[in-house]
Amino acid sequence: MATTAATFDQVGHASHVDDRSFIRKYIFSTDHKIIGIQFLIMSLLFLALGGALAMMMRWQLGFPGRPLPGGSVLPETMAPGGVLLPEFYNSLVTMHGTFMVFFAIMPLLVGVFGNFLIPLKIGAPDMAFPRLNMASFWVAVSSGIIMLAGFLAEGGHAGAGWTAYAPLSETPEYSGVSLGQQLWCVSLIVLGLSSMLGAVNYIATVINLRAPGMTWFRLPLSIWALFITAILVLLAIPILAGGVIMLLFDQTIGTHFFQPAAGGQVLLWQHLFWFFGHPEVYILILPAMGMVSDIIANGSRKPIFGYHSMVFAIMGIGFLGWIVWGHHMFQSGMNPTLGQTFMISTLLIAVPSAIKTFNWLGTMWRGNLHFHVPMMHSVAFVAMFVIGGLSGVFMATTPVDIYIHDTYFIVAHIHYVLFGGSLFALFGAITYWYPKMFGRMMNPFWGKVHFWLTFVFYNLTFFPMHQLGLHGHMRRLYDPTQYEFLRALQPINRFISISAFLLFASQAIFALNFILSWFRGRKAEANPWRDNTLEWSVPSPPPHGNFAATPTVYRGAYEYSVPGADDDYLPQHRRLPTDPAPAPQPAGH
Amino acid sequence: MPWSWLLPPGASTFAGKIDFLYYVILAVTGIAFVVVEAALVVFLVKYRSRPGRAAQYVHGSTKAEIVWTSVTAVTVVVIGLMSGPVWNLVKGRHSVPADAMPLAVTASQFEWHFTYPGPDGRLGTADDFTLRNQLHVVVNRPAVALLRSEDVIHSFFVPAWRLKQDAVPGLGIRVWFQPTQVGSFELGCAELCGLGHYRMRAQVTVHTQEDYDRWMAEQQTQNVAMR
Amino acid sequence: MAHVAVMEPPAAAERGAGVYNEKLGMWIFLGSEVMFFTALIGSYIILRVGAPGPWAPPGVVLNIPVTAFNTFLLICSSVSMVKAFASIVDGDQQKLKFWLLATILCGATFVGIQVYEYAHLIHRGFLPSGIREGSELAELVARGTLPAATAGIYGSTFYTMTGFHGFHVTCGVICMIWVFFKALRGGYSATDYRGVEVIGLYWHFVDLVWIILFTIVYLV
Amino acid sequence: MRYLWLVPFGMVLGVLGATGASRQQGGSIAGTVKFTGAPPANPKLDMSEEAACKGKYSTDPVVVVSNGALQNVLIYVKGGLPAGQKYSPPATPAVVDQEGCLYHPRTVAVMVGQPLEIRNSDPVLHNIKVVPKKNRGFNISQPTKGMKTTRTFTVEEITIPVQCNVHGWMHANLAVFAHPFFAVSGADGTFSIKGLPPGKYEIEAWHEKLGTQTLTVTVPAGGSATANFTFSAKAGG
Repeated sequence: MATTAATFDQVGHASHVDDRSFIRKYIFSTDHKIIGIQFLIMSLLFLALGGALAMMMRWQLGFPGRPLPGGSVLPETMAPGGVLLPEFYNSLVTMHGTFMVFFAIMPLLVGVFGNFLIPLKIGAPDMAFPRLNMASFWVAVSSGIIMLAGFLAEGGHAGAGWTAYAPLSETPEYSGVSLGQQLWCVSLIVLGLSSMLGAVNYIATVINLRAPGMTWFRLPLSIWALFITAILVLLAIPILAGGVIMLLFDQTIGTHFFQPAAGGQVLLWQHLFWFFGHPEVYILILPAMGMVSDIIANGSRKPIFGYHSMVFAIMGIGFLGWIVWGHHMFQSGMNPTLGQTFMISTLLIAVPSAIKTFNWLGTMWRGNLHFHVPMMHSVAFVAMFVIGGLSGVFMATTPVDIYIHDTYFIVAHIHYVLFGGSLFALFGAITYWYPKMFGRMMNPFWGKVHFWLTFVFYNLTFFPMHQLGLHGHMRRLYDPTQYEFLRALQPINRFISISAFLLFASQAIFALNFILSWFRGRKAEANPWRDNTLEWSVPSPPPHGNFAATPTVYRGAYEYSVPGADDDYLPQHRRLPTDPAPAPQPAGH
Repeated sequence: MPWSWLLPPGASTFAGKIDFLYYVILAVTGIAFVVVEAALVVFLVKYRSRPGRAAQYVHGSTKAEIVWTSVTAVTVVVIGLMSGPVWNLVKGRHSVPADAMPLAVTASQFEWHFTYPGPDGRLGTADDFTLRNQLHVVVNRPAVALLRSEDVIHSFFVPAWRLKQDAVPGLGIRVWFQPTQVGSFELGCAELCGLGHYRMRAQVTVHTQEDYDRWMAEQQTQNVAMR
Repeated sequence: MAHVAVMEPPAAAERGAGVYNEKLGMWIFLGSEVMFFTALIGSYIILRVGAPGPWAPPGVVLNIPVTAFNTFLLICSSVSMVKAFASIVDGDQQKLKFWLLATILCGATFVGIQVYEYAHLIHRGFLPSGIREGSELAELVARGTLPAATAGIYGSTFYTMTGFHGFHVTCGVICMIWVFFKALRGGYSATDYRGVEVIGLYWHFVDLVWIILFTIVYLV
Repeated sequence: MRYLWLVPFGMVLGVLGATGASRQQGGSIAGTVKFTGAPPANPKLDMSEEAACKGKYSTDPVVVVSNGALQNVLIYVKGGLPAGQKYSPPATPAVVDQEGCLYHPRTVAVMVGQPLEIRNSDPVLHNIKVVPKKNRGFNISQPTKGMKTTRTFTVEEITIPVQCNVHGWMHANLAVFAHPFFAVSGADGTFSIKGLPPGKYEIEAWHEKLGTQTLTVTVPAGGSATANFTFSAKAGG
């Protein structure tokens, strides 16, 4: 039955009755779409938690030593009388970074959209290994629970930064933290297992399960980005696991990997961490770039500009990510000659980044721009990524990095890439694929209100951090007013804090829009954005098994505004009279 | 002033060179920023959807790809080539001047200990003495500090000198500097080192040579009294 | 005909890796494993090259003959794994069961000898934290046969690397027992031997890692 | 009926008397710790970089001698107590105050389970780092003036160093006892240990720099014994 099915727009509904029990359908589901939604809910909760931790930090920085409003509910080991303790502040710094990187942005990009989009966009009924996929999610949940449990640990949660630099991280005598840091290590090892299972799945699925006609260079850029990302996850996460295992063993069974007194090396941890950490940075941005490419082409009603260069730029970024880790360690005492090498390789990242930026501009050039909410977020992504990318040139340059390393300039940079970049892309992507996930549209009016408030307060929060850094404001300071030269900068700190509170408050609009649309949103048709890719050829939400019959693909993903076509989009699976007949498929399928 | 993109005044021989590089990059990235964001805004307005408007069906331009790839590559390589010598001057293993005054800096949670060579100008002799959180140096005279840490990683950071170097347990790292201005400056720890990180601050005093000699003599009498 | 197709790439697909999913998945997973052992072995090399003194001479702490025998066992198990695979490709159920059992026994003996080795080493005073004071090995340190400065990282790296390898072998043996039970029930045939082939890939990888570890940890 | 209000007090006293009977009725040990010879010079403190404490103290009070009396000596019953006897800890906390960037008192002792209250009277950050060998350690901060933290200990341990890393010179000595028979010599060198059942005891005096001395004393029923210690610059180290 498969051979003739794929020539009409709405590939039929699932032919079989879905008789799975509630638990098999929604809790221990092996359906990639349900797993994607499960990841979405989990990571949005962690995103909110990470944001709340940041608000507490900003309170202390804006109003040092004043009791946090409502902070008296916190136990005395965190904030006696509502005043945050320095050790708790350090835990906030650490856990904000840890939650945002490992439990919010990474699962949002890879766990949610990797799961949800890959099979749908390549025309597969599910992942190559659905049960491993389910395991991946529940392992991630247990990892999150272990990480949360650290807050209850005696001595407080891990407080050595999300980078957990040894020996501060592994020596309770120096940090006052013991169990918290050990739970942090265990949690990341468990999470690594989850990510690895996911990565194996994504890679195998993209390689083996593409629908007929879905050649490599017809893949949507989001799939290319997720595919390269999965390779980075696959190869980078075990490095982190190895390092964290050593860190954990140093704390628990008495090994000496990072203890110089017994022959260990302190910088070894940094090398391991950043050898993982820099590919990780691209894990956190590449899928965003891919999804933004899809949305911008759709919003511009125009083929993506320079598809092949975009693909090669993704590969280039993925490759360069492996040879630049030393730029995190310019001031660490590493051999200065290595510093020169890492500077050049780091600066070269500007090349694929520029290719991507100019191609997005090229896509919009002479387009027919529709500013739906996902498009607004995607345009903001481009605008903010430009700032984040350009500010990267400053610290890639070793001499300038001497001055701005470990200052708020770095904080500004990372947030322009991870918030201005990844998170804007995610808001766009969630709004874009929400109808496919839940069968309903998110409210566009409140979507736009949320976008503008976020865009304004986001910039008011993070842009002044550049100035703080340029005046030498160090990172991770509990109370900057201890320094005379920073006291003059306190008005900026206060301004940033107030902007941050407003930014955080604005996210309530998104949360409400997300929750209410689930029940009350306008019912979505199969293809509300008039997009070309395969997921829009099936109902919203797609049935279990996705496609009633395996679709056949005739062209790339970005055929918008084709001259002579009756509409301004031309889906990948629509067979035109000029297209060759689909290849006959073997029987038995 | 705090809101500006200008750097605060520098006070060492490195400051001018690093600041110059910073301004070069600021100019280059500033131009790139304005060009890209302006183009973006223009496109958003000019190509917004209106009745009767249709997008142009183009898939890209090899010429344009070559142009922006090579322009970017050349720019960053030039920036890299400009930076190399400055980096070598500050951090290169062989760039420490031979006549630099030796100092030993030991960082520990959450204090800086500065060991001075005493009047004989050499470390490791009987007239060495150590002060807590007070760094005294001579203007226009190079000094080289052997940076050590007793416990965790700290970072020696004097913003006015544009100098930063981590102090790593198990390593002795030589870092040199030559102040160009007399006065009082602040030294901070730039690497999270525990709950007292935010207070790991030291006072830097840059003396004229005469001033320094006088101060050194005072320290000697105090030291003798202590013994 | 469907039972033939399981050993082929998913038939509806665009040309992919040319192998069925499970085999492809195992290859990808082994890529991840390579990086994991790279982290451990790379750290060992960095620590050893940058060590604050000479490394312990081979054979003083570790018993090379016993481990050499253990290495031989593991190599044998790889051979028997190949035999098991070849048997099922020919459709020979009896030989498959025999060779799988041989592989399991070799692997389990390897783990057993390693556990015995650990117990013996700990008894002699070799711990992950270094040399225990007052132990048999501490006397060697006092006599200067064993360098004291690097004893700590020697123990750390030895136990971490061999321990994680042992963990992998254990996982392999458990999976192999599962495969064996499936083989007992006739779960494999000349047209579908996926489980045997996939576990075989893993087993050869673990064997290869051990040969590297044996060389750099015991012999050098 | 005028004194009826005394009844509850009497009841409380009765209960206290019953529980602490052996201690109330027991004997006591009292004595003086003396120092002979010229006391060693204490190290100078350089607090010039700490505005809050600058000028308050100029030396580190390691060996404090006034009129031949030695302060901050920990005296405790080392041997001779009935085996297996359990003592309940007092509810009143022992207090260590941080003032002028020094610990007051410098040597403090608590019973297992007795709260140790650490106060900060300085408008500046102190951290309290306690690294015991048998008990659970901690490293906590008190960033503002007036903060109080209370901790208890579970195992006898003599002694535990207490340290502030913000002010590297700040050291105190903490001792945790399983019994209540310990004291620290005051400014006049005197101490007393009360409530001991009659018997023969080994008494140890501990000083952080001058080392330990041991005496054996016999406490008569209901009576008191004397234990005088004399340290000199040469003893211990």
